[in-house]
Amino acid sequence: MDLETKIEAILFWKGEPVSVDKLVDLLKVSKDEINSAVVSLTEKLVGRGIVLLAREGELTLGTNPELSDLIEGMQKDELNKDLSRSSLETLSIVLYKNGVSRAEIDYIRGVNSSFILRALSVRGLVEKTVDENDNRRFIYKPTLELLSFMGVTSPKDLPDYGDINISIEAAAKNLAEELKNETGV
Amino acid sequence: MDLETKIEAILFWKGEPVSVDKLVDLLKVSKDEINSAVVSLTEKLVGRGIVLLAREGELTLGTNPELSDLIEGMQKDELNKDLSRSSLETLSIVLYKNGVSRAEIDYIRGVNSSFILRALSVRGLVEKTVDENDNRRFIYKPTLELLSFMGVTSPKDLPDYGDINISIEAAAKNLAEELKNETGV
Amino acid sequence: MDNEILEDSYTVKTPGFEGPFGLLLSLVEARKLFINEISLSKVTEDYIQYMNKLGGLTPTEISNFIIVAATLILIKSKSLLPNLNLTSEEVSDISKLEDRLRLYGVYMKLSENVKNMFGKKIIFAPLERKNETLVFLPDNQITKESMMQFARDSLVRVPKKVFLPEVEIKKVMSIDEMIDKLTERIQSSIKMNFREFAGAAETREEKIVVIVGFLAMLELVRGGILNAIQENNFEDIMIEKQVLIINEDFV
Repeated sequence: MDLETKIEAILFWKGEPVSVDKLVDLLKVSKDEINSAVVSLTEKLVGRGIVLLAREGELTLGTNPELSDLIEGMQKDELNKDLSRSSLETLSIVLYKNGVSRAEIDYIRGVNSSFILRALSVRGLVEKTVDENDNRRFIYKPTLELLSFMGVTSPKDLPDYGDINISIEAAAKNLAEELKNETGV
Repeated sequence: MDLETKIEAILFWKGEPVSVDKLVDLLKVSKDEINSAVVSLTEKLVGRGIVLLAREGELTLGTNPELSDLIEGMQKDELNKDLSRSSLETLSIVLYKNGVSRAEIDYIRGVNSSFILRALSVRGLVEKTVDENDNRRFIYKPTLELLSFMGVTSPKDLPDYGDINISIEAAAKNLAEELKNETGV
Repeated sequence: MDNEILEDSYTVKTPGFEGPFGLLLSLVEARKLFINEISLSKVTEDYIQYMNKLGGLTPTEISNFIIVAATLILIKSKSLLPNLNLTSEEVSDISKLEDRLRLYGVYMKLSENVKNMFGKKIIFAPLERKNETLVFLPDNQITKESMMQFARDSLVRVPKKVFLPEVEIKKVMSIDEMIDKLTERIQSSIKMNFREFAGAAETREEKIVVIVGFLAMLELVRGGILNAIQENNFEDIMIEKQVLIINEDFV
């Protein structure tokens, strides 16, 4: 059995997000091997009823977003699809930056975001993790739940995802300075 | 989307056997159409991590039987694993609140706890029951086995139960109100 | 050109903005302008008027609006009195505001995508599987004492209600001082440059009217600042809508 088949079986059996580390551990292969198997599994699933949702370090299976209406019709639980203005602003930043500190979110929004981030975290839409590059700070990332509500299997599939980075670079430079000055406060 | 894709999505989502009659009803097609879609779906799944199982007019998806060792090993692994800090914290709230909804736990912890509660219930540490006061929601309680493992007959026998219980009740109530208006419209 | 103050304000229909940038951006966009010093100087009055009308804000929220207002005031002052000397810090504040507003604008455009897509085509996770195996698998970490400790710890991390942080008060108070100094600078600049105002007496008077109007506007901002500070000088006055403090070490 090839790796992608095994990954598919494991994800199906679990029915909830599984970390890449866990797969490395279970399948005794390298991270790179997992990642390339993920690419081919994603391709194999095109046009199928199941899609593979992936973000950095975590995978899960879900139903094809094109069948949203069909499944929603069968679903008993009510879904909360409402987003307040501040939720929308904050989620957009978290999604398009795909990993962002609270200071950056505050800088972009011009208001304090700690309250809304907690609310979104309770709702399971964003997740706070330790920054891999600097373990003294935290970054907020989109959860697989958020991606599934957006109907995309990865943040990179969001419309305009590739285009934004250039326009943001200039401002990001200022931001870095600003944040440096404020850390003393 | 073709019929087999829809069937695959439904079976995946339900995670339990679905009768052909039910699919006829849901998808508004004839039994023959379902049956021929099932044949082609079965073929498509050859060599995949997931297989289609058909028995006595019922259909379900399962993991490829060739991978049963892998899945069993994983299951065992999981059950013998030490509980994480988050799991223990969640468990303590279930114990000290003695009958708590998932939302209440989420408010107190500031993160979504659904996967953790699922894992605790698979290990027989908590049980999910319908709330007697509101039958649309579930509440989580410690299992009797857990209580006797801890050497108490009721959560009320836990150290400082009265004190902590009141604080948790109050926190859950306050936070629920605070967050109610934030993420929605 | 300079009598923008006398013009009717552009109305922003609904409060479709969350913070100061949202307000500012909607004012600029309502006039179909690009973000630059000229457009920002044109919307300064509208911004300040809106700001003073906004009700139900916490002092922290008010201070966010005031901080942006301070930079707008600089931009406006410069446009009224081109020979007003700005410090290098003030110049950098202005360019930073422009950059931040553009950045905010970028994300607001992107937020349209999020708004259009959220909840429309959902990828559903499978339903919770029925418990296949009924087992009881405890863990030796579970004891009466540890559970008590975990429960207590989780309560410690519950967010607390807080007052406006002192930093914020200081920031706002420094803006109050800035307005003081700016008023002085503008007044002396008028005296010094009175004769230099070009053109007929009529135009000259017009200019003075504009500047006097602007000084009155500064007083309005000061009023808002006083409100924000007063509410925080007394510790027993709680922030109306309690703000949660999130301890970054946990959550």
